[in-house]
Amino acid sequence: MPYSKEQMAQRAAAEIPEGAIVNLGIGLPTLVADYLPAGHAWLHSENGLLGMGPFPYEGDEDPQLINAGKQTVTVLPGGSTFDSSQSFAMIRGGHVDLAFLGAMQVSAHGDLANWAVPGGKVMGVGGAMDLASGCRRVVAMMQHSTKDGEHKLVARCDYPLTAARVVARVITELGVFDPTPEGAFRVVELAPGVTREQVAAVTGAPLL
Amino acid sequence: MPYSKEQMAQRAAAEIPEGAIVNLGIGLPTLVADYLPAGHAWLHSENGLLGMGPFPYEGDEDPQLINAGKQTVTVLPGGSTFDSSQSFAMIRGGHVDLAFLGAMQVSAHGDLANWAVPGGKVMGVGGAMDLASGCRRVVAMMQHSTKDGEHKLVARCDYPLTAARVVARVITELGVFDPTPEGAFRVVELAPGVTREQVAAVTGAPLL
Amino acid sequence: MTASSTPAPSASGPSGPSGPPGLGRHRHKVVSSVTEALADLRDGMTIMVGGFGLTGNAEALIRGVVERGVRDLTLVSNNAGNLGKGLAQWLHAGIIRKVVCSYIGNNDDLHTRMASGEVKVEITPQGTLAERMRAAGAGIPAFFTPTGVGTVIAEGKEVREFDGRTYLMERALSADVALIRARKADQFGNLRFWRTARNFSPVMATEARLTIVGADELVDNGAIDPDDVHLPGIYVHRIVHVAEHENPFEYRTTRKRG
Amino acid sequence: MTASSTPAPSASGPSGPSGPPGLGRHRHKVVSSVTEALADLRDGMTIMVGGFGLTGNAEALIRGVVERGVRDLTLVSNNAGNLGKGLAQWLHAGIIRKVVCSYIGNNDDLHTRMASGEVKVEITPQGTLAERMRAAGAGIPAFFTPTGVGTVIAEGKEVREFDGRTYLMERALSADVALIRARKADQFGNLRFWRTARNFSPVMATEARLTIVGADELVDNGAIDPDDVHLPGIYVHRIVHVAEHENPFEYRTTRKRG
Repeated sequence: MPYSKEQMAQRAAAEIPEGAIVNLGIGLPTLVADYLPAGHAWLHSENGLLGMGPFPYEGDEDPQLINAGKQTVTVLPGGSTFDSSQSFAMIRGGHVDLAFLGAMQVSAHGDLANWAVPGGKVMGVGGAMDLASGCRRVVAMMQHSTKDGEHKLVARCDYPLTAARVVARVITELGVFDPTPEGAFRVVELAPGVTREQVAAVTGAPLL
Repeated sequence: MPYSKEQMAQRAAAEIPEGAIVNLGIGLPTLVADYLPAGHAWLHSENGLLGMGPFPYEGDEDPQLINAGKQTVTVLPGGSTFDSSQSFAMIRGGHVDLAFLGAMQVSAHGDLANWAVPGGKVMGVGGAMDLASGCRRVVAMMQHSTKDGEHKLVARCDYPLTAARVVARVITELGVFDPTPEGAFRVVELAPGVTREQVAAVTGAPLL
Repeated sequence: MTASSTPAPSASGPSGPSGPPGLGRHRHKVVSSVTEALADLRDGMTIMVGGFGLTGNAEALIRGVVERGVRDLTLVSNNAGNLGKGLAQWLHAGIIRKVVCSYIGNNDDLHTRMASGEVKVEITPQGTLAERMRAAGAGIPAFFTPTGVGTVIAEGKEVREFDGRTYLMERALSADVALIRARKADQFGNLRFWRTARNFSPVMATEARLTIVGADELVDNGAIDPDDVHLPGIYVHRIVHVAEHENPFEYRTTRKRG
Repeated sequence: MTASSTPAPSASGPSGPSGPPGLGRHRHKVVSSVTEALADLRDGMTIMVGGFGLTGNAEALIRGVVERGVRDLTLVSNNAGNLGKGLAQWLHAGIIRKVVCSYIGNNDDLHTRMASGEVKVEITPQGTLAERMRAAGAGIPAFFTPTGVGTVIAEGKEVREFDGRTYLMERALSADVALIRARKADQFGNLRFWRTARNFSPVMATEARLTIVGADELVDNGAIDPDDVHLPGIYVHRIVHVAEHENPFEYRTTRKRG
């Protein structure tokens, strides 16, 4: 049975060693925070916050304390605020250990496409390219196929790239897969009851 | 009668418009502060201080509050402290209006040599190159000749350069002189009783 | 001995009501109205505006620019308003010719004007945007970054390898004017910001030729300890006290007390 | 569902007594002695040390390095001690092979060893030194600056024109270890500095693979307001509380009360 979104988030949380600095992208990655024990890791938000806490209690919302998704959040003891150039210096300088990013396509070499659909509305790239190029380890979280059944784990991305050869690991509802220099996805684990054959049928690149 | 050092400092102070940000180099330029009315200008010290005040009263010295000459100083209301990269971003980004720098040689094109004597002990360059290249206006303060009677206002510097074509004005004991693109010193004013001929005799480049 | 004259003003730096152009800009920065603060704005200027989405916006200054009546502006901002608020007012007023930003998202005001060709949009990665500003403020004309290598962002840019990794060369980005909001300002323009309202404001201030601050609170020099200044006043040229703020929420998310 | 394993540690980042190498370095940073703080130092390392002259020196850590017994060090510091104090102790102990600094002045300990060839010295303009560190910390391998154009500093460096002005290309500068002093540290390593003792310490912390802090005062997380942090703990790896300081004066200048 494939992972639910919550199980994907829980599985992603297990990737995070104690004492890591972690940036969670917008969307699915945001759920990862719900599965982190208190004090386990430090959440970085690229709009200028390290030590991000959970959503505020009702009535405590501060419109000037938000995450990169513009949601109201809190700051934990030991947290700090800083400007955008400092925040991206952290990201681009390799000081953020792990980024969990949503993805439209990931290639078997680790190329990431997550910011634009060919011919679609231009949404802008935000901090995605900086996070993908700068963080020490990038984990993509995505559905294994599009709603129309097209492959999203592919031999080569045909969507505009976010960054080349940066994704270390992909978490989908079918399991966990690592891009490799050989251009194949290594099967790290499968969701309960999911078979290699099922995965191979919906993956646009060889499995290892 | 040539200017005394104190008169040179006083003359230099008259170069400073109200509301300017000013960096005073080590040595003679340090004296300029004595001739600035309170609140007239803001003194920047490249070790990380803006709004530098006078020396502390006896007993108030703080070994962690110093100027770039490593002398104990104070900080005025409205002052701020910051790190070296921020401090030099101010200098290099053109935010410091005026630098007064000591000089060994200044050429008639405005080249500055103030950090090393050929064959002499290597003292290091400190912030001199950054100040000379980055500040919006550079004023050199120096004796007109060496103790051995050699020219210091020259057609071309033979001492190692600090920066090329940066000096806007030179203040010596004989007067005030501006380097020009034509490679001559324009006489802005002469110390009382000093003649053009006297200056010409001790200047290694034409006068305008 | 008399001083012949004060030095000639340098070519750079805009003039203004509170001082001569050039070298002596750091006095009498506090003005009494938004109108006065924005007096030096001109058609065709490049204006940077702090804020991340609707957080940290200099709301009164943004409104004031519309009232000022300038147009053909190039706007540099991480976003360009959202939900019809903030910089969306400039889009509604039709005074923007071009936007340089990192993210559009569901800003339909901008999508519509991009589609019609009324407004040109240049997308820059958010970190590259911040770093280009920081470079301009620090006197660096160009630098190398891995962000954008192998993507459309690299098109037309110089690519170069250092120690086996490939980088793009990015150029500094400066503006005529920066409009920013601070929580607290003293008379010299030393600023403090609040939480994530800080974002792009300090770095924009470092590279604009004229930095205008809307300050929630105005205090005397000395009221901010030297070690507690977020942005030194050397980067600030006009200050106006703004007492009222909308402070809109973009996505108000909470948890239940439990 | 069970997690298969935590990810393999990345290649970068030194190991240490307080955590595994790699991605999870930000826990248990506070150690109980200088000896423990310096346990990862090795012969031949490049070590950056904060301070401007004798101000802001991490005195206990500087002494500790001599006691640790490492040698053949490359020292990066604005000065290299003075008046026989501070980093002059490393010169006396003969553990430095090379110094990268901006200023020597009347540091006779260094002059003597330069003259004898015992220590190589590389002079870098002070602002270029700070900017090279900042670049390394921010992932920028190279940048352009006007400082040093037309001087000996330009020798062997690429020169390039942008918009009619000539610039040098300077490379990022990083170190194995940074030793810095802070006035206050919390358990995560958020730091505050005091007055001009800040100088190079924050920027060195951003680019060293291992940043070790000697803190005058150690407080709980939360004791420093998020807006009041000078250097976020992301840049800090070891913290030791140091209660006693010499805090020498280099030039004690005063005025009379009047």
